[in-house]
Amino acid sequence: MDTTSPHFAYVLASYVLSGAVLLGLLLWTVVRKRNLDAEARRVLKSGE
Amino acid sequence: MSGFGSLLWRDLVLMFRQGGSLGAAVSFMLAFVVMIPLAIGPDQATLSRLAPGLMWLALLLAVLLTTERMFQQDHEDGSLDLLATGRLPLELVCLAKAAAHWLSVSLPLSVVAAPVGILLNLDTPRILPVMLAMVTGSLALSLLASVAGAVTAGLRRGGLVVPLLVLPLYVPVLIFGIAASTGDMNPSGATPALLVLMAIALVSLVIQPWAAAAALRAYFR
Amino acid sequence: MQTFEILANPNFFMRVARAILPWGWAATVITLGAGLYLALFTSPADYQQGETVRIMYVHVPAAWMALFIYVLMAVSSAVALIFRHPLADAAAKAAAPFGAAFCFLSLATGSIWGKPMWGTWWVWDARLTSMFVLMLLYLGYMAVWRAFDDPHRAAGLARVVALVGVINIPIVKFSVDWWNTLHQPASVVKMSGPAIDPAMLWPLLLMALGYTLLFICLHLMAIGNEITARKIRAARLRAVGAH
Amino acid sequence: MKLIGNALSCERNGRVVFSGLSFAVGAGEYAELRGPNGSGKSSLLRLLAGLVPAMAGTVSAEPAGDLTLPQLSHYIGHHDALKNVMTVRENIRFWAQMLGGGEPAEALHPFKMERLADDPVQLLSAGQRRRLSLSRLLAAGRPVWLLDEPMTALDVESQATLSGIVDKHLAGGGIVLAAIHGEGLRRPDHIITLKGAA
Repeated sequence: MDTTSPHFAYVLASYVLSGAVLLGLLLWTVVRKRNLDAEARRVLKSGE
Repeated sequence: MSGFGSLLWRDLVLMFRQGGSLGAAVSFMLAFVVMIPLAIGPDQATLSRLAPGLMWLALLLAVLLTTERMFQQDHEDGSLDLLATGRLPLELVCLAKAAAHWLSVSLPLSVVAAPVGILLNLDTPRILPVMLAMVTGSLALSLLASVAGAVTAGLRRGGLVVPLLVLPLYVPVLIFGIAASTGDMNPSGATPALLVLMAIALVSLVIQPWAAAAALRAYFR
Repeated sequence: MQTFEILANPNFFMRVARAILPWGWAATVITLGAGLYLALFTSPADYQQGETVRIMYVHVPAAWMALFIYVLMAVSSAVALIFRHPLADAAAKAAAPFGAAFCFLSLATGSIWGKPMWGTWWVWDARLTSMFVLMLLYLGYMAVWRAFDDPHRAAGLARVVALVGVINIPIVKFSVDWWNTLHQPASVVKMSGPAIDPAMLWPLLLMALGYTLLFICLHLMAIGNEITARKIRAARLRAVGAH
Repeated sequence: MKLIGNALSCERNGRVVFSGLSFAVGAGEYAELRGPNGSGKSSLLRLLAGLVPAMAGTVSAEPAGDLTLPQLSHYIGHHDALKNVMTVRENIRFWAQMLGGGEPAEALHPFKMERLADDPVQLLSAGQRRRLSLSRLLAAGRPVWLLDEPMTALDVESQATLSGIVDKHLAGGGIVLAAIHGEGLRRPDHIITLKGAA
């Protein structure tokens, strides 16, 4: 991969964007999982 | 008169007595057409080249406007609950309502649209082919719209969801509708596109009763 | 039918998911790592496009995933419709945001790829246009879920939307391709060249496998989230009902 | 004609409304549904009318003719299913046709709705609309009547009329299930009690 080619920026941009979006999905899922688990512990403990 | 006929008749009576749907759709079409030269300039050549496409867009969006009201009133006043216990299966109830919408909104609109196209300098030899294509596609427009109408029957703010549900379904109708309208441009003429339009209408005829009835059943819980 | 019952039981599902996930993530990282290495370093540049062909390795898998996930949503909606399993609804609902994200990625990378090749950011090429309509289908599906407060009603309607949508995809694909040939007799350059030579095929397959594994892991977690959210809602309802 | 439900259970947006409910109502018998608000009386009636799928258990009408239970039953819910721009006669004739033919003119007689026959429904009062909605019971001959709080918005005279047509229907071998608040239509042969949320 020669990084001097004029189009290198486009290749880099597409990979960075893909990485960012996929990472975003991961973070969104994990954060949601943590919040829901915490809330579940609170609601299910007091509820029962 | 069989259940299907009486439901169709009642819906037509309601549509004309309450007014609204057809009137609203036609006025929207006129408003839409007036905007176009204001937006893209009054140059006759451009307008006449774009006229078929723009008139099809006007037709699609006008029919889209009336989608929300197809099942909403019957859902709110409890008629749907009763129709579900009637002799006529729910699938045919949905078909009757789509047929009523077609006869009272889509069909008249598809006939009116081409002459209104004259405002966009639609050249006269093309008026009939455009009208023929629109009439052929109009049944599919009502059938597909009624599926979205059923999905949003119980939604106060259904207006936001309807375009998202209906427009992807209208993409094939639009593509072949315009191809059938501008038969003189492509080598094979208008007939193949017209035939595909009819095929789309038949596919919609198969999908609509099942899909709309399944959607309405979700509201009964 | 009995095995199906067990599979659909949420708690069993959570245990299975917890067992699979570590292996899943390991496989994902390995596959994506290898895929990226091959894609960026060892695979050859294209004689025509030069380096920009490497965008294909993120563009094509994303497009495949966008389509695969929508079909998966339709299949689980059909399962929910026929066997009435709430887990199938949760699976379809959980998959939608990922499908939409892959669809967006495919559009974005396609547009980035188009700039050097066609000189503009967006070209109404047949594939990109169909992908755009698929994006609308995703947004419509998610909008239906968001439009209702009662999840049972939303589930019943989302099933119909997914199934009608999946029927619409081939029809849209056919009509857009036909429309494309009508207006652009010979498309200037095919997206991925005449035939893919093996050196390019391996990174593409590895990246596709990596994306699939990534989706599976995310989807398992997302279904877990839906189940937890459902439990919380049920507990709240019971608390309200008890007074 | 016998209406049998065994081990019926029903849930409504995530909450089990009732479970393990069994009952049998024979021809000419009147069953009353009792229970606090939200205990599922309406859900049970809607379940029998085929509008709500049962989570478990079955309900059937013996002998099982070719018509399903929903097609054998009149469901009178809280909504009156009337169209304002159509006249009283048009509304009742429409429902007669849809629910399988009876004589619409005759249906208007018991609740003294004939003189309003040609007025659009939008001019009617709440009580008159309720009486027209109940007239549907006579617009089409259906053996099973599912009445959800039929007495609301009815004056004393109409309540008597309603009791009268229920008695006549039961005498003719029909079945009536009613969700009632306060005083009932008549002495029930069966009482189906629905406890509050489990």
